[in-house]
Amino acid sequence: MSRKPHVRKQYWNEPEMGLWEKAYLPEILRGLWITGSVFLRNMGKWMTGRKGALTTYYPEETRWDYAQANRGKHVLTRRPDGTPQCVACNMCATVCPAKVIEIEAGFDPADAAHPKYPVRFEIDYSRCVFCGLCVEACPEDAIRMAKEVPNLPSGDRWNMWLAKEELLDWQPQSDVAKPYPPAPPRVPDGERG
Amino acid sequence: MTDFLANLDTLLLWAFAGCAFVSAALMLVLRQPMRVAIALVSCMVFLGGVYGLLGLHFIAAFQVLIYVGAVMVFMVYAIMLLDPRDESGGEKFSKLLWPGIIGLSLLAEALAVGYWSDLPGAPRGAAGEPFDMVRFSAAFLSEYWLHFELTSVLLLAAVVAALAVIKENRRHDHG
Amino acid sequence: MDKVQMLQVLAASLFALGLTGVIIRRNVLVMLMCMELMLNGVNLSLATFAHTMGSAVGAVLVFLIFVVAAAEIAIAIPIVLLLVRRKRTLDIESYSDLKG
Amino acid sequence: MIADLVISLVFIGYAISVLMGFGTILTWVERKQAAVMSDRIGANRAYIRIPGTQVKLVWLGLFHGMADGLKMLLKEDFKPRTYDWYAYAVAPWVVFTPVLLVFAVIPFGGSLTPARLWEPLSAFFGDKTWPMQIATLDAGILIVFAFSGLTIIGAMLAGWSSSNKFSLLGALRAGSQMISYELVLGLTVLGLILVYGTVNLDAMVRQQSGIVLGFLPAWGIVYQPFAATLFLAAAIAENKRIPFDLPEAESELIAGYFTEYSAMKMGLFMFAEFIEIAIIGALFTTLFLGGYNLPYMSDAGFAFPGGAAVAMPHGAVVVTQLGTFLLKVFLVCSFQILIRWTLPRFRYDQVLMFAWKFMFPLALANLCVTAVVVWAVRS
Repeated sequence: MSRKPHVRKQYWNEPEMGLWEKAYLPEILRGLWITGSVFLRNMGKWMTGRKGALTTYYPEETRWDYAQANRGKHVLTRRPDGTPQCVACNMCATVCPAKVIEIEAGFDPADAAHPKYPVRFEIDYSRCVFCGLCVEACPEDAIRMAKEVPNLPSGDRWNMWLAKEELLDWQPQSDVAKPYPPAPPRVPDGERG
Repeated sequence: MTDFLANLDTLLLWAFAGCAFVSAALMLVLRQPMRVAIALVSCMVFLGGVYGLLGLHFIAAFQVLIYVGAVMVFMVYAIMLLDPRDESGGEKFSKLLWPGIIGLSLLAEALAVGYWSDLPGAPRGAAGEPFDMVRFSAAFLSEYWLHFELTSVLLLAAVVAALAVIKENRRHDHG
Repeated sequence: MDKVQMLQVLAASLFALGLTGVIIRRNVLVMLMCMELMLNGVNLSLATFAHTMGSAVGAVLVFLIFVVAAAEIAIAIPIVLLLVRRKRTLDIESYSDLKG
Repeated sequence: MIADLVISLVFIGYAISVLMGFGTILTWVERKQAAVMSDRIGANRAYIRIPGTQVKLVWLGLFHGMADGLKMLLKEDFKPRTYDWYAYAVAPWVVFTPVLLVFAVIPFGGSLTPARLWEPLSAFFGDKTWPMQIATLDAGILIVFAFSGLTIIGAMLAGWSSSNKFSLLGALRAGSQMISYELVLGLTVLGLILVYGTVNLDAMVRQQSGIVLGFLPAWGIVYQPFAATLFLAAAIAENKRIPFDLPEAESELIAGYFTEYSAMKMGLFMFAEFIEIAIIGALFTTLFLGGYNLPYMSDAGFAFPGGAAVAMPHGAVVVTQLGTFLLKVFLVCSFQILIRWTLPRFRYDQVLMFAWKFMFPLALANLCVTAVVVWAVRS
């Protein structure tokens, strides 16, 4: 039972410590000086009524500088007449890795161009992973992600289900990405050949 | 109330002494070494309390410091490392159980009776004043310097011997 | 019973209990602990006398015993480790190689 | 006799409430200070609502300590299938109790004469004066070391009885680390004992009340700045906090020797750790920062070097001394937390190497130099 004595591995970038670092105390004092001065600076800010922190006091206070590309919350886009652009094809629900989208389709015979529409469109934000795959999958550009975050903090987990009404808060009047043709004139059923 | 307070020292002394005795007795009957160690630790702490009540505060402090803080920690280490759980199936007592118990109860009785009858009860007059740390240390280093030196030599010898034994251990490891 | 007498009886009984433990227990570590108990009994007796007589002799001896105990344990534990390494047991009765 | 008992009970009540208060507040201070140091806001959600109204008392989240305690009390007390349930149950108390007991020998104020505090009290207390300390023992500082020895046993029992490899490793580490650093701690204090010529903490504090060199307060840190640094480092290591928190290093050992503990048993370990921060603060204050002494202040009031003097009544002196002590302790605690959030963790071999090859010789050298200087000055 012979054991090799333990030899610590030598790395190519082994740090070289000078006498100053080896004496421990000066370097420790330098570190303490850095953290202590940050502490005193922030403390001074708090004492004089300013905010001594970079973070936000979240639900009451949200950041204003979210990045443009931030995937914060979903919005359902609308047509100029106010109806949702979604055609209830279920592609977003299919591609969703967390399976949080629930769509119930309805049939509207009056709208000949888009007879299928969502009766119910709900997202469970307690499980959503904010991956944005639903936006990629949508053929109609009906779902997008805005940079603002949803107002989720709550004492009740059912408040984390957002329904169609809350999601439909974005109505483009003129969207260069998708010029809308004027809606076709409505024709009564009997007059169609 | 005043009566009770005047006797509080004595009451506590008796309580500590009783607890120390009980823990010492438990050491004989407990099976697991770790519980024996706990019993011994509590016995030592109670004895420390007894010393404290006698006014020998520094002896009490050293009792807990050396016995519990050093000796028993070492003992607990050994118990932890040796993992003596394998002996749970074995017998707790050796073959000498009955002779040991009978002989030693006789010894204890003889000692107790001896102390009971012969010992002078109260402290002898003025000599019974409690002595403090300063007086003790001065005496230790001036009058009893030989003991002091012997103690340090003994400690040195112990350190050397322990190192020798550990070296023996190492040799077995690698050999 | 006077308090000094009581303490002396306690000291004697601690010593006796320790001795009993050394004789009747089989586990080496428990035997070592019982030896510590014997030393404790002696300590108590010495400390009581130091208290009664008001002299430093008893206390000096108590200190000597503290050191002896520390030294003893520092040597005894490595020896026990050596023994256990050989026989893989703490049972004292398996260490009877020298018996005729 | 009964007056003694009453005074003792008052002191004990004060000491326990101070320690418990520190233990509770420090859990919040630690989080809040860490947050301020790293540009965050920190714990601020716990509140108490005044019953019947919608008024919520948030007070910067000061109630987080209470919320923590309540949570620990109400959690499930999970028991692992352990080999030795007795050691498992008794270990938290073996860790917790000695930490509280240490405060008994620390003087937290000067002397108290109830008769001078309020006239009618003299009917009961007479003219007696009590030092503000629970137990005035001639062993003093030795008691502190004795009790920290008990804490080692508790930590090792906890780790061993949990039947968990991580706990066992943590216990081994805790045991060797605490023994090593207790030695250094003792050696650093020896120099101070040489300077003051006593081990009685109250006498030590009384000797720190004067002025040296005309302007410096005669605090221990002036006589022994080196020992003060070593003492603080060794004490933090003794308390197993960052940068010496190897026994409970989360990234390698989960929580070390109290991995298997839950609910209030785990709470006792945490509470003991936080109270020990306060105890270290109190010890450091007592040994090196002059205890309850303010510069230029005596039992009669302030006497500034220019000749100006401010006489103070006894009550004001007592309150000032108590407040001074608490403030100093709090500052030292805050400094320990500053250290905890600044320095990275050592490697385990480095911890022991640091104790035996770096701090131990330094403490020994400090002791020798002190002894020579004291001998030269005295003779």
